[in-house]
Amino acid sequence: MRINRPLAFLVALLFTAVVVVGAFGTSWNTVSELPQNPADQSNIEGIGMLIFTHYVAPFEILSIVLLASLVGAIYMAKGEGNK
Amino acid sequence: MLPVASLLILVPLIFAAVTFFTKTKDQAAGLAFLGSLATLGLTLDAYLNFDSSTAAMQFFESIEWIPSLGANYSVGIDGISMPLILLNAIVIPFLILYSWKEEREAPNRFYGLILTMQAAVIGVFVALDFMVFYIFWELTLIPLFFMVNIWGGEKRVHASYKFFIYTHVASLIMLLGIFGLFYASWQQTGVPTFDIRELVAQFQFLGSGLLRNAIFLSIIFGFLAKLPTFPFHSWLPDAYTEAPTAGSVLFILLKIGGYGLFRISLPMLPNTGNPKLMIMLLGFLGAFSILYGSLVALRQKDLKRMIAYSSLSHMGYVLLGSAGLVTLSVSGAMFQQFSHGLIMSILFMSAGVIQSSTGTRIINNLGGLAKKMPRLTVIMMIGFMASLGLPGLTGFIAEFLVLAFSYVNLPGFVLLALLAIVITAGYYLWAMQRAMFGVYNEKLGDVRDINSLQVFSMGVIALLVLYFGLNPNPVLNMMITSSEAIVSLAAALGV
Amino acid sequence: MIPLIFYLGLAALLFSIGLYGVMTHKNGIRMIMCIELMLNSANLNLVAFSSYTDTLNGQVFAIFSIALAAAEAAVGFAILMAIYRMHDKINLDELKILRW
Amino acid sequence: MVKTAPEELAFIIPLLPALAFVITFFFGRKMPSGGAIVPILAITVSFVISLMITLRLLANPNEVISQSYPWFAVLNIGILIDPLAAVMLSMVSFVSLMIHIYAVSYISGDPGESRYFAETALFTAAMLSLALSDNILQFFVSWELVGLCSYLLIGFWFERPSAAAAAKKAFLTTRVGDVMFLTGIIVLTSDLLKLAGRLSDGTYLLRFDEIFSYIPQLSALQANIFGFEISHLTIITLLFFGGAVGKSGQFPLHVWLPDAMEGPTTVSALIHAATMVTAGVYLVARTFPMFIAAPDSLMVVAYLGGFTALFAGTMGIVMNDLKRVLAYSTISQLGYMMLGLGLGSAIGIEAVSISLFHLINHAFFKALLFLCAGSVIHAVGTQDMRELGGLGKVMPVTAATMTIAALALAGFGIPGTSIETSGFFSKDAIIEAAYLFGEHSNNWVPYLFSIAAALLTSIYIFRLIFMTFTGKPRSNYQGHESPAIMTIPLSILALFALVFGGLTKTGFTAFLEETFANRFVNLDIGSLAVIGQNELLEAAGHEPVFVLWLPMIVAVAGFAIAFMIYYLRIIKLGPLASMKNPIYRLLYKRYYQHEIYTEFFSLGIVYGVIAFLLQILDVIIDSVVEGIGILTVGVSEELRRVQTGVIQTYATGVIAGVSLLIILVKLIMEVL
Repeated sequence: MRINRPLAFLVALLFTAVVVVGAFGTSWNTVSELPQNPADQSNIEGIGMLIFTHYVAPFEILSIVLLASLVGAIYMAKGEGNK
Repeated sequence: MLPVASLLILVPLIFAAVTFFTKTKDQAAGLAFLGSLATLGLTLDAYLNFDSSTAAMQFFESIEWIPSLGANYSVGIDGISMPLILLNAIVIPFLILYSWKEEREAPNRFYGLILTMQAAVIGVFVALDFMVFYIFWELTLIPLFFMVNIWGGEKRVHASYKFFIYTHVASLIMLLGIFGLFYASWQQTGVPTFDIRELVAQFQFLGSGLLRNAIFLSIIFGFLAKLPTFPFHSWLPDAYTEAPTAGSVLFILLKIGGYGLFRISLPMLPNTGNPKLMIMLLGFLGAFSILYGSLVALRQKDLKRMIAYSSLSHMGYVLLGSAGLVTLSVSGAMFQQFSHGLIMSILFMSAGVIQSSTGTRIINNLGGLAKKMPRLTVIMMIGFMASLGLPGLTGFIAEFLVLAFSYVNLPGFVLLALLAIVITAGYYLWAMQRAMFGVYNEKLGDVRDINSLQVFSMGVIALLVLYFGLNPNPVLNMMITSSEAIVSLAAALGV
Repeated sequence: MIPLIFYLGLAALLFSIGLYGVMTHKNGIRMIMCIELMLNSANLNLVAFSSYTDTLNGQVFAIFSIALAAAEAAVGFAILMAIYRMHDKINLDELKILRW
Repeated sequence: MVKTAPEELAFIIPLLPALAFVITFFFGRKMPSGGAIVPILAITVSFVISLMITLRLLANPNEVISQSYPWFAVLNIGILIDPLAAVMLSMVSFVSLMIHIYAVSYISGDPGESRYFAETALFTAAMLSLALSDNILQFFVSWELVGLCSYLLIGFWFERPSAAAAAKKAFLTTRVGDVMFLTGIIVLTSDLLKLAGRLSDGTYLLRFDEIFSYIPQLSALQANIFGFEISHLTIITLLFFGGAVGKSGQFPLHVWLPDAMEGPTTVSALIHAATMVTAGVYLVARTFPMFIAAPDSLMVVAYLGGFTALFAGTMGIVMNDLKRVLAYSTISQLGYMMLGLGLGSAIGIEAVSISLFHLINHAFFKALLFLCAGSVIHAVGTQDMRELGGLGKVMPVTAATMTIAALALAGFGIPGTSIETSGFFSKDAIIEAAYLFGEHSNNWVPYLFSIAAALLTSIYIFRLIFMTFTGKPRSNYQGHESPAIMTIPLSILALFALVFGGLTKTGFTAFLEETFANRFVNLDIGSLAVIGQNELLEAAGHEPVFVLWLPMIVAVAGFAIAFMIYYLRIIKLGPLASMKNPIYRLLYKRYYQHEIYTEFFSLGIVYGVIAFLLQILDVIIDSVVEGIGILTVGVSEELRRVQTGVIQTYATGVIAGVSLLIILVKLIMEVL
């Protein structure tokens, strides 16, 4: 089946329009001013705290997933011929 | 006291389940016969304890089922349902007796399905909750579908699918109407309920006339297709003709369309947006079905097909009488349902016998059967005469009540229907003359008369046709009581 | 200060570009690349909202999703490689073994 | 011995023959001569009771028997024996009894013997129930049942295709009339329902007294049909008369009656001469108060009756089949009876009595004629008059009785003396009434019809007599006189045909005029006639002498013509009576009614066109349904191709769908 590029372009454009219009049309409930901490510009510490406290279980699961995919990817990429 | 209404569903269902596991034909038929006898006993018990002087619901039971939706398992019997239950309970045992000696595959399933069908149809008749009603309503499709599909004639697969899909689609539209009614009433009262009587009573308070019309029409569409009536009848000739004899009789006993008309549609009718228009519509469909069915039957060459169209013609009386909206015309319509069940059972059984003994149903290929099958001829003659409305048999009472009292409101349509009476006589007598009278057609070989079980079963039904034709009161009185309640509702609204 | 909507617009644009790529390309590797693009536009959104609501959850999620994207890319490329080895093909629509 | 009042026995009259039917039907085959004895005994008892009741009524006409029991809904079954019913009951049971006795010999040896007696017993029961019904519905029920018996008995030899076809034709043709009758009842019912308003308990809607009490209101109801203002009463009575037309073989629904001769001759005598075919006359007589109160209805009755009398006579003179001649004669005489009733618009209640008088007399002599014909057929084996001849020597009793019957039919008698046959009194009474009517309203058409028909009557019946009994046999046959069991009923009937009219002439009329003035219904016919705009004659007119003599002269003239042509054979008909003569052909082909009714109308229009078109419509409807199915399958077959398996297409589709859906939802939200 041939791919209809103009149609794909149109659909992509349509989608963009929908999303952008939607994004513009929504009144986002955001903070009025970005928090500024001149002393420490980075928030790495905060992220690290979150990952290892609140999100520790997903983190651990993610590590297992990564490991599994790593093993799987290596196994498949290695192929059967190189046994 | 026994919970009769529930038992009427449960007993045939249990016997059906056991019948499925039997091994031989005699076991299956015997067990099924026992089950149907038990049902008949229960029905007679209910009938004898029935008070026909009140239109109120009797033998009422209700158990909470899905409280959040307001659906209950509630069943009961009144004057609309009692005669139809009686009809079912009476005919099924004789149907089983009639078909006992026939050879067929998988008799256990055959008889099991008959009983399942009985349970489902009685379930529809006793249900007082739309959920229960609809479940049994759809359950009736299954045994009939298999009846036609497994034991039917040549074009059985096509006929069974046509029947199934057609009436199922109609049922879905009806379901849509039921949901519409349910939600509209929920919005109105804030309490969800599926109770039939409650919802029907709520109907008048609902929103706009347009909405009420839509709900009414979509619900009645399911009933009209099941009844059936012109122009929603095209599943009927195929299904009736292709079904085995027992299947055809089960189709005849499937009186749920007309029942729904009386139970649900008629009380709603006066509250629709344009009641006059609806009455005209129903009256026209009824009267035209009568005429149409008889004229098309006139041209049929297949005996069973002819009877099928004649059945369509008879169903027109049910609709015409309902649209008449006079107490006696509505009771006439109810009586027509009852009488039609008995009469058509005889006719389909006769046609079945003719087919199995001569191998053909084409009227012109028959001839002179009266000589070889005198007993069949007598019974068939009673059936034919009853069907063409001979006084003294049930058909006349129903037709007279419908015609005479519908005339009060719908004179034009009644005159239209009257034209059909001569034509009805025409095709029956033509069939009688060609098939039974005249010189015996030697090509048919040696045919034997009906066996004694068949004589007994058909004879008893024929006697009932005669009995209720002479004395309709045992069932007619309760019908009059019930239809008075329906009509007084309409009269109160000045329709 | 850059308004939030700019980030969202950029993300939408990125996503659409990825989408267009997925819709037009047959080459498996290119498609995976385009999917990565779409994924990252989502990450962009996550981070943007996270910043503009003064919570860190979104950014943590972005990190998770980057990690998952890595896993997914690894597996995806591995599958493609296996397929390429078996069939000598990389055009996805020519692979019919799982189609009706 | 306890003396029971006759009214307590009244219900037995129809019940016993019905019981006899059941017994004979189930056990007749095991009894000698098909169980004939059972119905004979039953009918004898019925006859005795009827006679007792009649005699009691004669002594005191006010002692009508009226009993009603609820049947279903607001309708009832009941017994009403007033003078009209009493006369009818006695006649029916008597004639039926005679014919049953005769049939024992006639039908013996036939394999369907017991079936025959069962069916005639059922017929008698239904006919008796018809005669004594006290409401129009029971009347209709019995009316249909006698029709059923007629159907069964015409088709008694069902193996003969012609008999089966004739039976069907009889049922269907009368059914047309029956539907009109039913329509009349339906219109009446709904009118009464409207007039009565809410029904109180214990009223029986369709009882005759109830109906009659609403006559003025019914007459006041007007309907507009094609721009004509017509009283409901007129519509109802005309519809009733439509039923009578079918049952009593009046034009144009008379076509079944000659064909009905396919049945056994006894059946023709019982059903198609004496009893059932007179039911239509009885219906009009029974509802006479309605007819007289309805403008124009009686006029229609009179015209159609007179026309039928003449019309059937013309066909009677060319038929060669013994029984067909008699059949046409029956139609013609029924026409006289209808004419007599129709003259009620001038002579009032007297019309009922002269008409019924003719009905009773006709029953005797026509049953006799048929039984004699049966005797001939039984002996000879053919009924084609062209093959008969000279039977008078072989069958003297039959010949003598038949001649008596013929004289009665032709109405021989000398006015003013007592040398008169039954037919003379009744038929001449009708002709005289027609004269009075003509004088009264200056409308001589009925009179002319009746006189012309009298001439034809005389010609055809003596043609029959001469062709059958005189001259030389025209084919080889072995004739013999019938056994005593057949000739005894013949002789009894002959006696009645000869003297019944003379014996009862004055009493009969007076008796019947009491019908509508007793404790059951008490109507003033005169005032009803005013409602119907019918002017009644003040008193019986003084007819000129020639009016009294004219029928007799005409009858003698007819006799003379027949005598010259068929006995002396001095007038040769030759080409006149051949198919080349268009008039003869028209008559012989019976005015092409078969072609018009059966082939053109029934087969052509109804079966060929209307039913055919509807069948096509049925196929169309069915194709639409099947078409929807095929369409669904076809569309899904096409839609299946959307499932390409190319992931890029899916992606495009999904995204486009989502985008459009969002827009759609947004739009709907905006609108609502």
